[in-house]
Amino acid sequence: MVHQNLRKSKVMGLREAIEKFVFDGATVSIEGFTHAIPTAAGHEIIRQGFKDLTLVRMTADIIVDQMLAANCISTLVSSFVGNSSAGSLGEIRRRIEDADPTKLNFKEYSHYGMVCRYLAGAQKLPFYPLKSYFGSDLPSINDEIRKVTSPYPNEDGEFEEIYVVPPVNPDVTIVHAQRADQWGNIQMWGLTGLQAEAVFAAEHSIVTVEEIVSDDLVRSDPNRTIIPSHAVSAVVEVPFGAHPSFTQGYYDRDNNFYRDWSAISADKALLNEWLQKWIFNTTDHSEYVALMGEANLERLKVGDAFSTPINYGSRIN
Amino acid sequence: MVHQNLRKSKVMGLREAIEKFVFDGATVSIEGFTHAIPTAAGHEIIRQGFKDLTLVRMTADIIVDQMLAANCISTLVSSFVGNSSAGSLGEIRRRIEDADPTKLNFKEYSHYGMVCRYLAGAQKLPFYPLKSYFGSDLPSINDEIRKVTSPYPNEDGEFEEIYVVPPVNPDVTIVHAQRADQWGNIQMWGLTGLQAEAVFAAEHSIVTVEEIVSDDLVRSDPNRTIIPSHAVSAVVEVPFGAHPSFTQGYYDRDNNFYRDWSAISADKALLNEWLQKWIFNTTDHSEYVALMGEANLERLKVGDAFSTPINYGSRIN
Amino acid sequence: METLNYSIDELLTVTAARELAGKNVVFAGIGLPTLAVSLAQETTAPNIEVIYESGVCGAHPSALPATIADSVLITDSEAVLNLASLFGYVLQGGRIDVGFLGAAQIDKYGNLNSSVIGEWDTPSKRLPGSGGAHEVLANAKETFVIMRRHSERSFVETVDFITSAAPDMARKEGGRSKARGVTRVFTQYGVLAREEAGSELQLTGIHAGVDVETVIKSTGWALKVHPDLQIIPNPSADELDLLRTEIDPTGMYLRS
Amino acid sequence: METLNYSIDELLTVTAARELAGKNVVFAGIGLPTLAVSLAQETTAPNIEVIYESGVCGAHPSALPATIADSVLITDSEAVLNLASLFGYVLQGGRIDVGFLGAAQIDKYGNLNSSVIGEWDTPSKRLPGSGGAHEVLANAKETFVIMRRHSERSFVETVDFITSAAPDMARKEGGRSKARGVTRVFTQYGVLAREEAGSELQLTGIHAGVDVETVIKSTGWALKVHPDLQIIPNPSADELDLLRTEIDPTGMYLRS
Repeated sequence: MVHQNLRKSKVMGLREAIEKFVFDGATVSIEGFTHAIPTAAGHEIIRQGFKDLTLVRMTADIIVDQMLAANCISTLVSSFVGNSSAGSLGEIRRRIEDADPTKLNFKEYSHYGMVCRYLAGAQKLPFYPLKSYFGSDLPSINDEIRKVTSPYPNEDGEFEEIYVVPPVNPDVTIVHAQRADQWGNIQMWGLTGLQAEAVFAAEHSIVTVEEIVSDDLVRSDPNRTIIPSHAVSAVVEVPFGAHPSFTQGYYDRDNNFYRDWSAISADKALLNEWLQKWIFNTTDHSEYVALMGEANLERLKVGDAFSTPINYGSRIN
Repeated sequence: MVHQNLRKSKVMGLREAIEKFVFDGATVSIEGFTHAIPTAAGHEIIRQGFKDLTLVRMTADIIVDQMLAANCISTLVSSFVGNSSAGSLGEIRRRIEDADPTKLNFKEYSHYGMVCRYLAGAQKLPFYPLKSYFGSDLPSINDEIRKVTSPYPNEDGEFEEIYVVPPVNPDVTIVHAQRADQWGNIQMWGLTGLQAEAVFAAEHSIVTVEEIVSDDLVRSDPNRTIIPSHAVSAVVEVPFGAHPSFTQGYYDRDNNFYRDWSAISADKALLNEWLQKWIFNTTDHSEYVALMGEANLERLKVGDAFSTPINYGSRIN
Repeated sequence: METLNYSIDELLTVTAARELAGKNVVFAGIGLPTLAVSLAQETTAPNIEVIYESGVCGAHPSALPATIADSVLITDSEAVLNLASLFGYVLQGGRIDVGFLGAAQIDKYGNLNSSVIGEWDTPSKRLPGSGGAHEVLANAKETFVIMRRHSERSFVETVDFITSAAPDMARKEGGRSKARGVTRVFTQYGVLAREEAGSELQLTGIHAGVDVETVIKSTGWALKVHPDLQIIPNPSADELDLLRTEIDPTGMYLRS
Repeated sequence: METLNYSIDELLTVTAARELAGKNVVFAGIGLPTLAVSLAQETTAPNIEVIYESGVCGAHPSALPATIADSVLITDSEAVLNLASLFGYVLQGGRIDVGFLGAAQIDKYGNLNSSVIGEWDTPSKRLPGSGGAHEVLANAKETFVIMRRHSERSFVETVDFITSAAPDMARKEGGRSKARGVTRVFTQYGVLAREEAGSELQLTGIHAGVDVETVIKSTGWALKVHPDLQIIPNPSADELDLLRTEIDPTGMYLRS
């Protein structure tokens, strides 16, 4: 139809998208809860040398350690600072334990506190209530965690207090998914985390995907779309864009890489060598993937396990 | 595996499920936002003659008009009282406009106010904030709509007020879906409304489905499960259980029925005849469906529009 | 040049479609709003993503929908959201450019009544109530209202019940809505408009052959007429052709 | 009868699995908790629906998962929830019977520290932090803790930082958690237990050959010994066989 031809595509290159929506001092959310972490986008931020970012990420893992080492981040907002079960993060620990080279400004929450900050942000609420934090030391080290009193009496007739967290509204949120159409309808399966909330909370959003696919493929299964076109600023095709994390149905998690990172990040020299070789000496993620080599890509391959089609139905009467 | 054999099935008959979880004076939520309305379950409540129910339902439509006419309901909590675009509801209007036969106790909200009541209920929160109601007359006729003050200053440095609604925690929530496995993992597509929130908010839940399917079918697509087993008390196979509303991919909406209802419900005698013929004179929903007749079922048939399978992947290394 | 025949509904649809020029995210109801959006997509606003209260985003129905939840709106659509996301992230999140609403009563600031005629607890007529209308007016950047019968009974000095509050009214109570509220009202006589909350709806356009006095007499408040009142151009042959042959070929909503 | 050889990890897993008897909804971590749940499903608790923080409900992995988000946990599972639903509806909604946690430090009331050793702003060692641990302890009906190294450094009078607060502590501040908090702690020496919040964790069971004095010396608070202290029955041949041949055949977690 006519308007399909005139409608604006949201497809961009990664360099262009990062250039356009990230800026020094910006609040940037990079989400993906152990699944589909948009590592390639983080690397492009390092390549372009952005500074003084406030990075918002529930699980501050390898990509955060790398962006810290590259001096992109001045403030970290997070609820977990660790290399999953595989070890620890050298750069983050040096900055927190030894202020080496400088002290990290760290706003610490619990996981659900972070989820609620995104929920408040997506719903444009001034705060979001949660039943956490009573008795914990977290409110004593984070004055953004506050209380309100319920206007409804509880079963004992008391107007009880509850903790709340403030909204987070990133200047840009970056997430990764399996596929999208050219209009930016994002389809994802497996662990969907809080990607939708992080995108809706943001002023702009960049979504990297394994594949840009046809309108027909997306529209054959509209319930698979977790983020609709209107919430997406740029959609970028970046195969293997989540390595060393995984993309369900496309490639598996590179557990060797996670294990190796503890040793690399423990040694500043090794860490800088790594940044040089894998990020600064590559012009884009396709060169990073080439550098990984066939054997590694082969090792991360997954087999098939297809969903059974469901019927949306069509009008015949 | 061993435990699969010992695990308890949640499959029940509709009569048994309604008997077990509904009781006089109970707060009952019947949800389904124009799609997949659990009509058959509502009819079974009428057959069993439960009284003084507080019925919670966003769109109070034909099923509510029928349950009111059968004197099951003493209080209605809703945000829309109308027969969609097809006309009006005689019984509800008589009770509100003329207190005929008695005045209906009506707690009125807007749609999002109802959604937020379910969100608070599902999250066991004392209240849920929303940006609605300023300037509206709704708070003046519903004292459950109250305000709290944000503990965070806004851009003008003010601690602004925001309206909140209280949680709703039904004794039982009833919804309808396309399919489930015997453990009560509920799979749904098309409009999913707030079925999950309504179920999680409730003490018990009954889910009627078009089909009980194999574990393998459900597990071939876990993202299709909108309500996990542990939140479901009973799962009941009830083909055409949503008529006159529709079930995406199974049968279409019976627009004739909606149109006819305005005239039927406008006349008490006709309405009572209808209840007699379709509910009291049928022992269960299969007899109701038989009464509909082949021609009607044929009229509501839909064609095929299958989703394209997606790959969840399997470990090969 | 020959004059074309068209119905009031065709006239309203064409007028609304023209006002959608350049809009991107539109929250539509069934009937004329859906037709106006379809016409705009073909003419003035190719980027429109149409959103329905039921949760459908980017609908591409194979037939005209009978309700906002019609199965044809879901099949072949771009996305389906649950209600918590639709109302919380899309509507309250401020993503809607234009919302379409109807109402039983409207006042000069665009406060809308869709709840009751008379007192709320003893109404002479009970209407459906808010549904999502309250949230649309409170959160959409601006709201278009279609009133097919412009009369003193529907265009009133004071509505019987404020179901959906104009931002003007919300701010008086301390609300901080950034919405512009009702900016356009389409009637059989023409268009009432305002650009921002705080100002009155004025008569800015009339359809060919309409007498301004008739419009004023049919309005329950002292209707102001905009200094450069426009005569709205008649539907063009192209617009009518798209409506009749492509958008509503069976005349489901546009009986001539 | 011949005495069987088994590792500490096998002993801990078997002991935990027995304590899961009759439970239905269990929130598990990777490693021993996952193995304990699998063993319980085969023996004492066939109805267990295992839930992971990543959002997986009813996992049926084709291989032992390396992380709580391992792709093998998703494929062939019964449901996958997003984090707002998992934390909001399932955890805070009070649907979890038993949550499994670990920690760097625990006190006699089951307050847990997984944040820092030393002061929060100048720690001698920065640990990962809460993750979802705070919410598990606050919302699960009860919480089981696995501490593979029972020592004065981990079983302390006062934790350096309360990451996850015992309901005892939460109520002092006005919290109204209905959770029972930590009810079982599994260590290489035996089991510390309590039934309700408000009481101290006591030594209720020791593994065969363990000297009570050793346990008391290895605990940083004056550990109370339960009047009828039990000697925990050794893992049975069946339990070990299930672990070694069916549940962890490659010895991924249970290196003997």
